[in-house]
This record gives sequence, structure tokens and C-alpha cells, in this order.
Amino acid sequence: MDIKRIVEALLFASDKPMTVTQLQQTFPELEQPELDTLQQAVDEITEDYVLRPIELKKVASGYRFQVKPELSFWVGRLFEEKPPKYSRALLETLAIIAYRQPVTRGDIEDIRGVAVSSNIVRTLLEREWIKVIAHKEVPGRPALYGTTKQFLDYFDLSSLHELPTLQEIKELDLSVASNQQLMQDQSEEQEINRPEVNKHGPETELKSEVESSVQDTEEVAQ
Amino acid sequence: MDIKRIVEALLFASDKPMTVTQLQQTFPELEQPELDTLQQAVDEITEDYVLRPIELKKVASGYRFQVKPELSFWVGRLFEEKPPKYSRALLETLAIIAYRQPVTRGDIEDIRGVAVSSNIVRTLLEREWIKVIAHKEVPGRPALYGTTKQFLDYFDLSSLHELPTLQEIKELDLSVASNQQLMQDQSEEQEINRPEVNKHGPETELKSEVESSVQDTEEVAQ
Amino acid sequence: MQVAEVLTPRVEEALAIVQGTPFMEFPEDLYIPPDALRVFLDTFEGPLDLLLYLIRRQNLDILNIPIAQVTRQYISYIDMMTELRLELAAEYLVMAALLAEIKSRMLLPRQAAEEVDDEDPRALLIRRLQEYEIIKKAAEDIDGMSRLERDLFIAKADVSMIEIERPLPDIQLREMLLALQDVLKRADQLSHHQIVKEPLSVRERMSSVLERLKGGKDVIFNCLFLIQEGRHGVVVTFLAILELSKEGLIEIIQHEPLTEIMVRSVSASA
Repeated sequence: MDIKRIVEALLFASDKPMTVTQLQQTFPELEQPELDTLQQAVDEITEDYVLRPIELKKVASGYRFQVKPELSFWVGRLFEEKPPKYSRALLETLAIIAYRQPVTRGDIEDIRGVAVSSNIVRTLLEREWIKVIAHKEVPGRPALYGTTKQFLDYFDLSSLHELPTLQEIKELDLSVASNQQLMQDQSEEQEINRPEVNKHGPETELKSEVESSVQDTEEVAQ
Repeated sequence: MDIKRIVEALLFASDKPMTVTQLQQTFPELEQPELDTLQQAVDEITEDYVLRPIELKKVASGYRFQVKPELSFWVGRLFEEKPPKYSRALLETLAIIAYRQPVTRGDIEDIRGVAVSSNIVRTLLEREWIKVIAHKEVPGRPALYGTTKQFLDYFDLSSLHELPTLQEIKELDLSVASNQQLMQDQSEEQEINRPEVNKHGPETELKSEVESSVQDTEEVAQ
Repeated sequence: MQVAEVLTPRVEEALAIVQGTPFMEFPEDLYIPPDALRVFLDTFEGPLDLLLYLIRRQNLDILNIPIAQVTRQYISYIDMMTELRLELAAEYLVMAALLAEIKSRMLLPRQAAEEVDDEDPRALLIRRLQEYEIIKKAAEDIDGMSRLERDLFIAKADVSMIEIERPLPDIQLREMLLALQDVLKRADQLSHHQIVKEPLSVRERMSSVLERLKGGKDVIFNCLFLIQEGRHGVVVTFLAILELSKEGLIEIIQHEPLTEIMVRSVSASA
């Protein structure tokens, strides 16, 4: 039996990289080839695969066949996973942060009536949908959370303003059909709901001052 | 990027055999090659490996690279763990399901003449060699079992047709056989009440049987 | 057990009679350990298998089995097992009964053709034996086929270096709103958690104002407004500042009359 053929088969079948010594030990005691012979086989096999999409590569723990790096993109697609689903608790937490920001974890727990796991908060932070805006000056200095620009981008919103009001959410049927309509109605609704009382007073008073501060603000924004 | 190279890399990287259609779906939506093109790539790759110690083989659920059978002996030495052994009961149950599917557990018991242990059915289901195909519309709605592609894959088959053919049932002609038989039986019947023959004969026979079967069992245990 | 005893015509309680001498117990040298018999029994897959063995051992044609002889042998085996109090599967005893029935039928005078139909238990038994033998052979064939883990090895290339994209879960806005709907329903049941229904834009602005105050510096009140947002925007900001102040998250300070009003985050001052 051709040693090179055996070595090639072993390297393809092995779960782990194999050293030349390990290859040698796979042979029955009295038929073990010299290490030199095995090394030569390994070198020849390496040469044979130069033009193929896989290669015999020496890594720390031995030799193994691996897919060439230039094919990573294609092979990576093979292992793409279906995204998992977020829990109801996470969705609720996110919605409460969006509607009640800035809120502490304690506030969220009060509203939900159950504890909020650290995992949920961490996931939302990692996803960059929420961020810590400040810390509340109460014992423990809890973080105050708010939504981010990324959160708006993800839902293709230009402002939270475009979300339905709490009252609408309570009343409306959020079935698929009505959803589109809801979003439309909602933006008009928001205009109407503008707090009437405040419309006059502060607005006019502030106007001149506001104008003067525009420049500062723009600088900050940049 | 060369399609053939990608296909070869995919087949080496995949955990499971892949069909041409599965290969196609791995490509991004707008770059999916025609099935013909992929089939041609598969055929060319098969050709490329003809002289190597591994081969691209078509099994039930697709194509996979595997070590050529003549190298099994050497490669088998690679794995310290002994391959699983299957009991006769399991193999007979599997054979009945493979050849007589769809069958209920009751059918299996009728053929084997003994109860089928739940363990055997569970093992076969867990190994994904069999599956519940439907339920028989009789009281109790027993499950109807059939074999899976994984069963064929495991045994290196591409379809059930490749299973060894069954022995044929010799036709029983009772009108001829039974008359002769009757005579024979009747003459023997005289002996039946002689307990010493009854006892003595089988007993000694039994002893050697036991001895030889103990040996068999020891071999199995090794 | 009972079945076996009824079927076995026992003249006496002797285990065996050798050259006219009854043996009431197993002689030492003849003793077969029950364990060995258990092994023996275990090598049979059931009554059909045992029966098939008895037939094949004597090179008998399965279509032409001497029922009486086979029955006698079969019952001897069963008897032996019973004697040693080995647990016998019920199926073995059922088969013994069937064999006895077939045998007794054959002793009765033939009623011409009427017995030679498919109701004939002997024909049925022969058919079952044939079917079982075929399956037994098929099982042996399957065992002999090359298979993964034993004779067949997959050739694979390593992919551990390949980065696998793990897509993050997607959510629809609708899902989030539905979740909120649930929260509101629950909150309504707890009357003390009345959620104030303020315009969302104010809450959003509260966050952005608070964020601007990050870092602890005092910010001029006026600088918090963006004139290009128009009236509406200015009102929203103003309400946000008032709400933040009410919630104790910011301080609004005027050091001296007519000087600039300053705003700072309470948390930053600590």
C-alpha cells in the first residue's frame, strides 16, 4: 500500500491536525514508515493541492486540510445561521425605553411589573439601540437609558415622533393590515396632539433667544 | 470566481452531503449558477479525484467526499473509539422497516415474533435512520415507520434500490407437502410420550450448543 | 409456565432418565450454569428464531418440517429453561401452545380439503418462519454493508478559520408595539402605575438634552434650542427641560438676576 495515499486519507479523515509522528503511530507497529518518509509524503501532498481550493497547511498542532482563505466568503455562507428571535421581555423593555426615556431599570421594572434581566439591557446596549444617557442622583446612581440614532435608523424613523402615541397603541388593532394605516394616521395625529397650552407662551418668548443660540448649537452638533 | 473551485470547497467544508440544488442555494441570490453548470462542476471534480485516495460519492442526500474503501483499514486505526455495534434485534427491526416500509410496531412484532423494545425504536429514531411517516387509521392510530435519507447515507447508499435483494419466498404447496408430512408425523408420534428420549436427547445437544454460543458471545464482547 | 407444564407430558419429576436411572438433580459434571443457559437463550431473538435454528440445524426443508419432531425439541428447550427458572418471554410459551395445537390437529383424521386452506395454522407458521428467515438474512446483510464509523470515513477540510456571520435577530416595529400594548394592558390593571401619556417627542428630547449635559459642564439654557426646528421643536425642547427638571434630573440655575440661565445635569454635578 502506498504510504502517500494512506497519509492523504488519514489527513482528510482526521478530526484534528496530525503531526508526522502521529501519522507514524497510526500504522501497525511493525509497518511504521520512517518519519522522513512520512514528511516527504506530506510535502508531496502539499504540492499536489497547490492549485486546488483546499490546501494542506501546517498549523501549531500538525498538518490539516483546510479551505483556502480566498474561498472563505463562499464557504462562510454555508454556515450562516438563521437569526434567533428576541424575547417578549426584550421587546417590552425596548418599547418602554423608547416611550418613557430617560428611564432607569427600576422604572422599567415598575411599568412591566417584573424584573428586567441584565441580559436584556446588555443586548440592547450591544445592539446600540439604547445607551446610557446619564445617571440618576438617587442611591445606587442607576443609569438612565434612552434610545439612539441607530434605533431610529433600524426602524426607518426620522424621529420618535413618528411612533404611535400610547393612547393609540392601547386602542388600535395592530394587525398587519392596519399597521400601515396606523403609521400614517399617527403622524397627523401627533400634530394635533401638540400641547395647546404651551403653544403660545414659551414659544414666542423664547424665539429671539433661540435665534442667537443657533450658532452655538450648530458648533456642538458638528 | 471559478464555480468549480467554490463547489469543491463547499463539498469539503460541509458537514452533510449536499445536493446540486443545495449548492446552488449557497450562492448569493443574484449569482446562482444554473443547476446544469453545478452538475458539470460536480462531475468534473469527481473525475479529478479518480486517482486520489478520496472520492466524491453520491449518496441519498447528496454528494460527499469520502475515503476510498480500500483505505478503510488504515483510516479506521485513526479512531480509538470502537465503532458502535448493533444488536441483532436492532438490525432485524431496521431490516423490516427498510424492506417492508411503511410498517407499524405491531407489524414488526408480527414478523419477528417478539415484542420490539422501545429502546430500539428510540435509538433508530435518534440516529435518524427511521422516522414516523404517518399514522395508520386503525384504533390507536399507530405510527407508520419508514427509513430516512440519513439511513441510506450511513450505509453508503443512494437509494433503497441499492439494498441487497431479499431472498424469495419459496411457494408452499400444502396439498403435496402436508400429506407426506402427515404420515411422517404420525409415525413419530409414538415416541412423544417417552420422556427419557424427550429429556435426554436435547439436553446433551444443548450442552454443546451452549458452549459454542458462549464462545460466540465472548467474541462479540471483545 | 403453566402452558409449558400442560404441554409437557411429564411422567415423573425426574430431570432426566439416563439408562433407566432417573436423575432428580443435575449431576455435578453435567451441570450447566443458569448463566450459560441465559446466554444461550439470549442468542435467540425469539421463538421463531429458535424454531428456525432447530429446523436448520437438521438441514430440514422449511416447507416440509416434521412438526412432531420439531415440536418435541422446541418444548424440551422451553422445559429446560423453565426448569432452571429462567425468565422466558411469553412469546416462547405462546409458540409452544401453537406447535401443540398444530400437532394435535394432525393427529385428528383429515377432513379432506377443508383443512388445507389458508386457515391452516401449519401453513401460517411456515409462512411466518419463511418471512422471519428472510428478514434475519437481510439484517445480516445490512450488518455486513459498509457503513460510516466502521468502514467508511468522510473526507473533510477544516473551516475553523472561516469567519461565520451570525446575523442578529430582526424585529418588526409592529412586534415592539404589540409588546407595548401588552405592557399597557397590564399597567392598567395596576392602577397605581398610571403611565402619563405625553407626546413622544418630548421624551425623546429629554434624552437628547440630558445627553448634551453629559460631562458636567453647565450649558447655557438658550443653547439647548435649535432654531431651525421651528416652533414645534422649540416647544418640545422647552417641555423636555421642564420635565427633566421636574424629575430632578437637571438643575436650572440663574446665578444672578438678568444673567444667563444655566442648565446642568444633576448626576454630573455629583
